[in-house]
Amino acid sequence: MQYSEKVMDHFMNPRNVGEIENADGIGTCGNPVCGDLMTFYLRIEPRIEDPNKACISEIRFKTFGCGAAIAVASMASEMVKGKTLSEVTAMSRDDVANELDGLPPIKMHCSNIGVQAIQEAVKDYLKKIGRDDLAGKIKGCPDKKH
Amino acid sequence: MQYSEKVMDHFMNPRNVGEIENADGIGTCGNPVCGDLMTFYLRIEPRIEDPNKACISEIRFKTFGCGAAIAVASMASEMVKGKTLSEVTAMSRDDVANELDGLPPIKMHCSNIGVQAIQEAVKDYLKKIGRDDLAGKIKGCPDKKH
Amino acid sequence: MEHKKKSVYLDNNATTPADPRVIEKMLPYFHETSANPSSIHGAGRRARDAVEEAREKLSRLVHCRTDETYFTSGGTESDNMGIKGAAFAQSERTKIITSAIEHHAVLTTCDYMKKHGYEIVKAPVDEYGIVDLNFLSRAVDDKTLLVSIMHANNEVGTIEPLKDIGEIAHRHGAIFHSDAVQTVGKIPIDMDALQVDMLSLSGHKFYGPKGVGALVVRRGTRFDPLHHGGHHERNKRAGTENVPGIVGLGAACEISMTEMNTEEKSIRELRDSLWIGINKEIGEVQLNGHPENRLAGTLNISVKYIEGESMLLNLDMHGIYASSGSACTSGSLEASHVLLAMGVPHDLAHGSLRFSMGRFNTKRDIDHVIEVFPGIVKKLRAISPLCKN
Amino acid sequence: MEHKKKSVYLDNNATTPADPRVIEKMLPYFHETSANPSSIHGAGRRARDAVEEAREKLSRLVHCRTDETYFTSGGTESDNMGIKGAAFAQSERTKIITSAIEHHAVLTTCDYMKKHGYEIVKAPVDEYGIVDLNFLSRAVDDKTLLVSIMHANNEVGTIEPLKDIGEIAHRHGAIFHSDAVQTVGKIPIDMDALQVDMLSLSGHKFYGPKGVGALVVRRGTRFDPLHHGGHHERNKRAGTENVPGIVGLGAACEISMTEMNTEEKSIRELRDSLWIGINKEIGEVQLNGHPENRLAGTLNISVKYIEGESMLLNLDMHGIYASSGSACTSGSLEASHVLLAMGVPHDLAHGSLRFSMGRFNTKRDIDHVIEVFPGIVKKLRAISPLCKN
Ligand SMILES: Cc1ncc(COP(=O)(O)O)c(C=O)c1O
Ligand SMILES: Cc1ncc(COP(=O)(O)O)c(C=O)c1O
Repeated sequence: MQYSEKVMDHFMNPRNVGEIENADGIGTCGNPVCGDLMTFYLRIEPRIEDPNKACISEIRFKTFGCGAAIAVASMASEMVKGKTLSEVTAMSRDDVANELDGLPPIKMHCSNIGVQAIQEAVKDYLKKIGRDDLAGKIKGCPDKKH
Repeated sequence: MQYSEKVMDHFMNPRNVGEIENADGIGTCGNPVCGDLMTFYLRIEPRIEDPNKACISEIRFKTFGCGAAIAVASMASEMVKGKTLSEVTAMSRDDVANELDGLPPIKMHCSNIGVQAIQEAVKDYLKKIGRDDLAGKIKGCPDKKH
Repeated sequence: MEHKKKSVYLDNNATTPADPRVIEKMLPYFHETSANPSSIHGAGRRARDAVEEAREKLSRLVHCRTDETYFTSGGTESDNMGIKGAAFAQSERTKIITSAIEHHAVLTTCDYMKKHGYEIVKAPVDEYGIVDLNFLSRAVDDKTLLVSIMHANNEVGTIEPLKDIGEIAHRHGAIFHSDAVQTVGKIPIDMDALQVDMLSLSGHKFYGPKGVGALVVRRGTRFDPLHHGGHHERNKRAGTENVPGIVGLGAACEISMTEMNTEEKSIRELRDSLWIGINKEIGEVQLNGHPENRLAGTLNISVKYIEGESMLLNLDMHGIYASSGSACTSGSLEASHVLLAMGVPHDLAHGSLRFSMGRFNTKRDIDHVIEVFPGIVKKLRAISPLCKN
Repeated sequence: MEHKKKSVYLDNNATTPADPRVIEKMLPYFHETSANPSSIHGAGRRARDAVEEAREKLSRLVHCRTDETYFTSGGTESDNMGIKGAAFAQSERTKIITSAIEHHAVLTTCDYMKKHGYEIVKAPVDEYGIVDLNFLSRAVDDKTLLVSIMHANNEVGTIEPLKDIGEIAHRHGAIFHSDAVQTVGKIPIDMDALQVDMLSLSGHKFYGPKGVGALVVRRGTRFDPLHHGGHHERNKRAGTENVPGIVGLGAACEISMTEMNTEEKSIRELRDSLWIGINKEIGEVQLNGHPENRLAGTLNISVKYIEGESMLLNLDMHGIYASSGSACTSGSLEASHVLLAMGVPHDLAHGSLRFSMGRFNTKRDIDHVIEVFPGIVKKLRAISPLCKN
């Protein structure tokens, strides 16, 4: 099992670590029982008429997990900054893995958890603003326990 | 598989090699099919009243076989020289093997063949002098093919 | 063992570097004195002598007869050969009893035997990793062909009470096999005293070469070969003998014989000073394994709120080489089956780290870890969502 | 290879001395760069890289993909793993076809399979040791799971027509395994062209180290592991990788790749000059094996009226190391099964001698044999009762 240089860089120097007080959306995926847990905090530029076009203005995360999990969280946080919610919703685990120059096959699930945790945070935001209709369309974290 | 020094000495410098013209007794045991064949030639000091007390005055042999076979033939020829026929008849394969400081277990049959070939020669002598009664008591080579 | 300056190898339970004295003994057998020990010529006889000399050294180390030793390619082969060999050599008994914390070489072999119709029972262990003797006493019966319990566990170092286990096995006529890969060369072993019928060992775990090991089988214990072929190893293990490897194994045995006692003490000191240092600098760390009854070189800890691999990789950046769980499973996603069997919660099992000390470690190695490790833990805890301070 | 002056090693089919260049490549992996390739730290990754580099060299040599190679402890293990593995991975087919002249690693494994209910058919060979293709064509059927025929015979050197055999096997969907222990590194091998699905090889037969080999299995060929345990070798061969051994095997592959052609020619010249010399000096000698289609280094002869071991021992006294039949059977009493299968009479089979030349032999070695050997034959014939002159 070998990590790419990009993975190692994001792992050793993770971007956007931390929490956001009174975040607009908070999402968690994974479970310490499985060895991976990520929580993302979002600050969102509202767009009342079409929330899917709202942008992520700030993002922070915390991760319990292996090297890949930390690198995925860091890379995903960089990727979604400034993106609209619909863009974030369309993201897949392969997008993050590719951006990291690949992940070992057995670590692909980390990439999954990362994307799902962010989408969970988006979902949280949409619910908070009363748009359960839109939130319902987002898969998010399968069982809140990955 | 390791041979003793004595085996190697008798193998490299076998004593009493050759044939005896008009030998008093000739005995063969073994079979080239099995990889070992020995022929012994005896000159015997006759003792008409009690042939079993007759002495072996000269012995020669020829051997096709492995190192142990050659050493056994050489050592056995040394051992029986001057012995009476009854002493020769009483000899066992262990006597020769012991005298050689032992033989590897899978080579013990060579010792057997050596003793049996000499006893075969004794038998031959006894028959030639008309003492089938005495010859019949000697085991010799089990089936002339060992 | 590493080229870079200041690299610190603390993964001796995964593999030990061969001792330079071992390598020196092996060297002539690669080329100058290379021959097949089955050949009857002079070169072959010298190779044969070298193999038999190594056999004597091995049998002195584990207190057995020379004709009870069978050289193999390592611990895994020995485990396979012992377990499968004992089972297939008979047909009356169908039950194999092992423990929940065995090495995969034993556990996967048992899974395979299960597919072949054998009943497999895994004895549980207590919080320190000691096999439950009461359970064993109840489980072993007249259908039991084999009890296979390791001598010391590779992850946590806990040493099992072999003698008691052997007695339970023999009460019902079962064969007692022990995977002693982690103990041979490190603590004294006496096959008779320990009541062991079959013992697996591996050269590269005690400063011998990789790719060579042995199964020791007490006289009278029947088993089928695993490798069929020529007449090597008294018809029980075919294949041209790995002469340099076997010579190296013998040399490793000889060195261990004379140095075991003093070495055990100095390694234990290193390990204890590491544990004291970590405990002083880092809060919320727990020791895994038996507090006293364990291998001198093994320190397995769980660091709360953070995960093992991320610690490993950070240590690696500082040239410190450790392990998280068994080397063989570190490529897997599952938390250590050993820690889980000991009742360690999943998150703490994921957060486990094994430092294993050996012959070539020094106090400076330990100091380097104590210097570097607290910072790593701090950094990882800072980004952990489980850590609320 | 020997210390005494003037010793001449002509037993390269039994084992070859490791090439000094191979040893040099292995050395760092015993201590300095020693680690378990399964470890994720830097030392582990360097060990992993070394293993994978060796894998590439091996796959270049036999023209296969890297993920088709499985490192083992040698030729015997590879043969066992291939034959048992292929058989146990399926349950529909029950017939295994092999030849009468296989190595014991194959024959004894087949005997074992017979005990497990498989039907074993041994194809005969002609006077040169070439497997009877007509027989094979008739024998292979839809119940046949495996055809196992060696690439070249270790005793007489005869090279088998693998391509034709592979076609026969595949016509009925059988797997084709070939024991190529004597050919890998000596003649070109292309798994595809030769139609081989499984190929066994052993390091110490082509100047690599003992105790390491490989089984090459083409994608899509199902087989069960022989050693169960950790996740090594894509779950097919458990056990800590023998890193120095594997590196040595890789180095041996690399050297063979570049030097095979010229080496083959010079070894053949040595061998032919030995045969010419013997023929000139000694009457009533016969060549065993195919006159052309055989390994360049193998010269197997039968000397009439005298026995092999006695010649060997005499040669040994002159520092000349040869063999009589297979090294593995020279401790046995039976005449070579290979020669008997070729129709050589028993006495001539007992009187056989194998000189096998290799990389480190010189013209002087050959001259020494030609100088010494006729006297030995003369001496032994003088005491032979079969010799009537
Ligand atoms: C307890 C135990 N058993 C068996 C093995 C397997 O030994 P090897 O890797 O030499 O096959 C190991 C190490 O890997 C071990 O620690
Ligand atoms: C043709 C052949 N197959 C298999 C083997 C067995 O190889 P190893 O001794 O490396 O196990 C040998 C040599 O001994 C051989 O010559």
